[in-house]
Amino acid sequence: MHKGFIRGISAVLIGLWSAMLFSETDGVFDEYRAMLGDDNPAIFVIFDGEEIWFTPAGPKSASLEQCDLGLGPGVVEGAYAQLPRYFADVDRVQDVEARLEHCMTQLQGLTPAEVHGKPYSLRGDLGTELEALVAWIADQSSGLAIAPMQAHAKERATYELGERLFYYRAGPHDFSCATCHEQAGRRIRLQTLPNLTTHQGAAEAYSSWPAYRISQGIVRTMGWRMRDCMRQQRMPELIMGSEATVALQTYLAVNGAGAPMAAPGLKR
Amino acid sequence: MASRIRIRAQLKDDYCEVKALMRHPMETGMRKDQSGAAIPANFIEDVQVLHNDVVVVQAYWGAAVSANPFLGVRFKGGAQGDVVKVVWRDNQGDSGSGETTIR
Amino acid sequence: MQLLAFILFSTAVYADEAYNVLLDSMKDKNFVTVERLEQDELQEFCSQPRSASVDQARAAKLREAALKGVLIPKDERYLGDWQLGEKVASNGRGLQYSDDPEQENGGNCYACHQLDPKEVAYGNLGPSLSGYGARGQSAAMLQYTWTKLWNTHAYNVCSHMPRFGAAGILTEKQLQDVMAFLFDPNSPVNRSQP
Amino acid sequence: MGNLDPLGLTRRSFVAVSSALFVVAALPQKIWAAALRPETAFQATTLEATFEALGGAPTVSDGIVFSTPDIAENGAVVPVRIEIDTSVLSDVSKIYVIVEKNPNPLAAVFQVPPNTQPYAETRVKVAQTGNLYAVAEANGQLYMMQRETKVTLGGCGG
Repeated sequence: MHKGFIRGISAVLIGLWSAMLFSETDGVFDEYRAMLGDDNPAIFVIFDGEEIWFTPAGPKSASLEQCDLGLGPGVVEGAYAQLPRYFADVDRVQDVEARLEHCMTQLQGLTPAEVHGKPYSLRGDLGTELEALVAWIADQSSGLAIAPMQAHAKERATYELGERLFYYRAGPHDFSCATCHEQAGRRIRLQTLPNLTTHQGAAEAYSSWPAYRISQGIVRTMGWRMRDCMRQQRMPELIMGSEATVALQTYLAVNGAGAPMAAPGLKR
Repeated sequence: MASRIRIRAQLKDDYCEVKALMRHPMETGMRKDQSGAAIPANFIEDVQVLHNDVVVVQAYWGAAVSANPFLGVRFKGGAQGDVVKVVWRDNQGDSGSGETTIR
Repeated sequence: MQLLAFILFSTAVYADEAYNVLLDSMKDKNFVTVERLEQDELQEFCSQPRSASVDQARAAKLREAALKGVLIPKDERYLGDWQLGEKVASNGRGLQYSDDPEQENGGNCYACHQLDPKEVAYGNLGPSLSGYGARGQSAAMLQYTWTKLWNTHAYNVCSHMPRFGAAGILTEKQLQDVMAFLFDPNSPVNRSQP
Repeated sequence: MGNLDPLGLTRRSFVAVSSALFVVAALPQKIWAAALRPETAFQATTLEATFEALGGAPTVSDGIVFSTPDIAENGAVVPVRIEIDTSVLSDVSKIYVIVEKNPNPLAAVFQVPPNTQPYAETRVKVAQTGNLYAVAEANGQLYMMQRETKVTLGGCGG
C-alpha cells in the first residue's frame, strides 16, 4: 500500500469524520470558530519541534534522530497515532512524553530531573522544547487513524486501568473525570464537554490534542491537558509520562480509535 | 530560529487575497509571568504588505492585536508568480519579514 | 454470600490498584498533598459508571450517614446576603494547587447550573435553578435546600455535586449567602427574565 | 488636534517625531506616502478621546460591512473582518479597529492606497463584553459601524 495512497484516503476520511465530530458542539461558538478559520499559529511551533529533533543537545550532544517512537529509530511519521504503546526496552507502556524522556535520558544524557524540570510552559513563556517536539510529532500523524497498540497484555491492562482511573472519585470535591465527561451534550459554563466514554466524544478530544491554546498563545500537549484537568479536580500534580496519565490517554485513544488524528488543533 | 511569518497569496475573482500569520508574543506590558514579574511591552507596531516591492497596505498596530497575529488583506492587479512580501517591526526594534509568490 | 464477598473483594482490590498507581503518578504541589487521593467510603462506593448495578443496602447506609452529618445553621438562620451569594456562585477558584489558600473558596455554581437567566455563561451538568425562589421559604424547603448544599448524598447517593458543607468547601456564612441568592425575591435568580 | 492636510499628515507633533517614517522604495509610478503612526490615538484611553485623536466623532455608515462573532469563546483572540461596500462608501483610505472597553481602545489601523481594496481582517484582544467599532476614513471624513461582542469566562472558571 503506497504511503501516499494511505495519506490520500485518510485525508478524505478527515472531511467525513470532522464534519461528523463537530456536529456535537451546540453551536454557541460556531461563528467564532468559523471566523478563526484554519490559520493556526501552531505552524510555527511545528517548525521549532522539527528543528529541535535534529539538533544535538544534552551532555552527549546527540540529536533525537535515533529515538524510537515505536516504528523504529528515527521514524516519526505515523508514530503518534499508534501511541501509547508497549516498549520492550523499558517493559512499560509509554505515551509520547514518557518516550521522549526515555530518548532524552538515554541518547542525550539528560537526567530525569532535567527533563521534568519544566516540561510545560508557565504563564508568560513562549513554549517549551518538549511542547514543540510533541507538536511536530503529532503533526506527523495528522490525517492518520488513531490506532493505539492493544496487542500486548500490558497494553490491554493499561486500558483497563485507564477506565478505572476515569471513574476514580477523590479530593474535597469528589470529582472524577466521569463527573464531567460521562454524559452527552454537557457543558461547564459554555465549555462543551465531550462524552469520553463514547467513540465520537473520545475521538473528538483525542484527535485534537496537542492543540494551540489561543488563550495562552502556546501549543499544549495531551499530557498537559490531563495534568491541568487534575488540577481543576483539586487533585495533586500529575507527573508527566506517569503510569496514570499513560493509562488515561490509552483509555481515550482506544475509545477514539479509527478516527483520523487532526492535531495540532486550535482551541480556546 | 524557525521562520517567523507564514504568508499565503491567492488570486480570487478580481483581487489577490493575502493571509499572513506572524510569530510574535504581542505583550501589552500589563501581564505578569509565573513569578509575578511584569512582562515588558513587546508588540508589532508597523506592518507593510508589498506587491512586487510596492506597498499595498501599511498597517499600524497596538498591543491589543492578538498574540501570533493574523493579517488578511486584498489588493488588485496581482498576477500569478508575482512576489508578495510582508515586513513587520515591533516596539523593541525587532523585525521580521517573509515573502511568497501569488498562486 | 460468597458472590457478594467476591464482588466486595474485587472492587476493593481494584480500588487499591488505582490508588497505588495514582500515588506513584502524582506529587504534592503547594498546599495540595497526595493525601487527597485517599478515598472515603462514599467516594470508593461511587467510583463506578452510572450504569453499574448499585448495592442498595450500602447506598441506603451512605445516605443515612450523609443526612445525619448535616449541620443546621446556628439559630436556624438559613438566608444570608444574596449579593455575596452571587459572588460565591460565580467564583470558580478554591482548593486548587494554583489557588491562594488564604482566599475564600468559591462555589462555582454557574459551572453546572443556570441561575440568573441573564447570565449566558452557565453550565448544564445540573438542572436550571432560575426562579428557585418560587418554591417559597417553608421550613421544609429551606432545610431541604440547605441539606442538598451541605451534602447532596443525603438525598441522591453518588450525585456529582460536591459536598459543599460536609467537605468544608464553603463556610456556613457562604452557604447562607448562596441560599439567599437562591431564595431572595430581589436576587436576579428570581427577579430578572432571560 | 493639528490641522489635517490632504495627505492626512498630522502636524508633526513631538511624539510623532520619535517614530521613523517608513520610506517607500522609489518607483516610477506615483509614490503613495503612508501617514504616520497615530501615536496620540493609540495612547487614548477612552472612546471619545480616541475619536477625537482621529479627527472627530464618526457618522454611522452601512457602507462598512463589519463582521465580528456575537459571542467570543476567548477574549484574547477575537476575529474581526472589515469590508467596504464601495457603492455606498468610496475613496476609503484608512480603516481603524477600536475596542471600546480596552485600556487603549484603538487596536489597529490599516492604510490602503487607491488600488488596494479597503478590506482588513485580523484578531484583537477584547478585555470585556462591549462594543467594537470599525471606523473608515474617506476624503477626510470619518464613518463607523458598531457591533457588540460578548466575551465569556471560558473554561471551567478555575
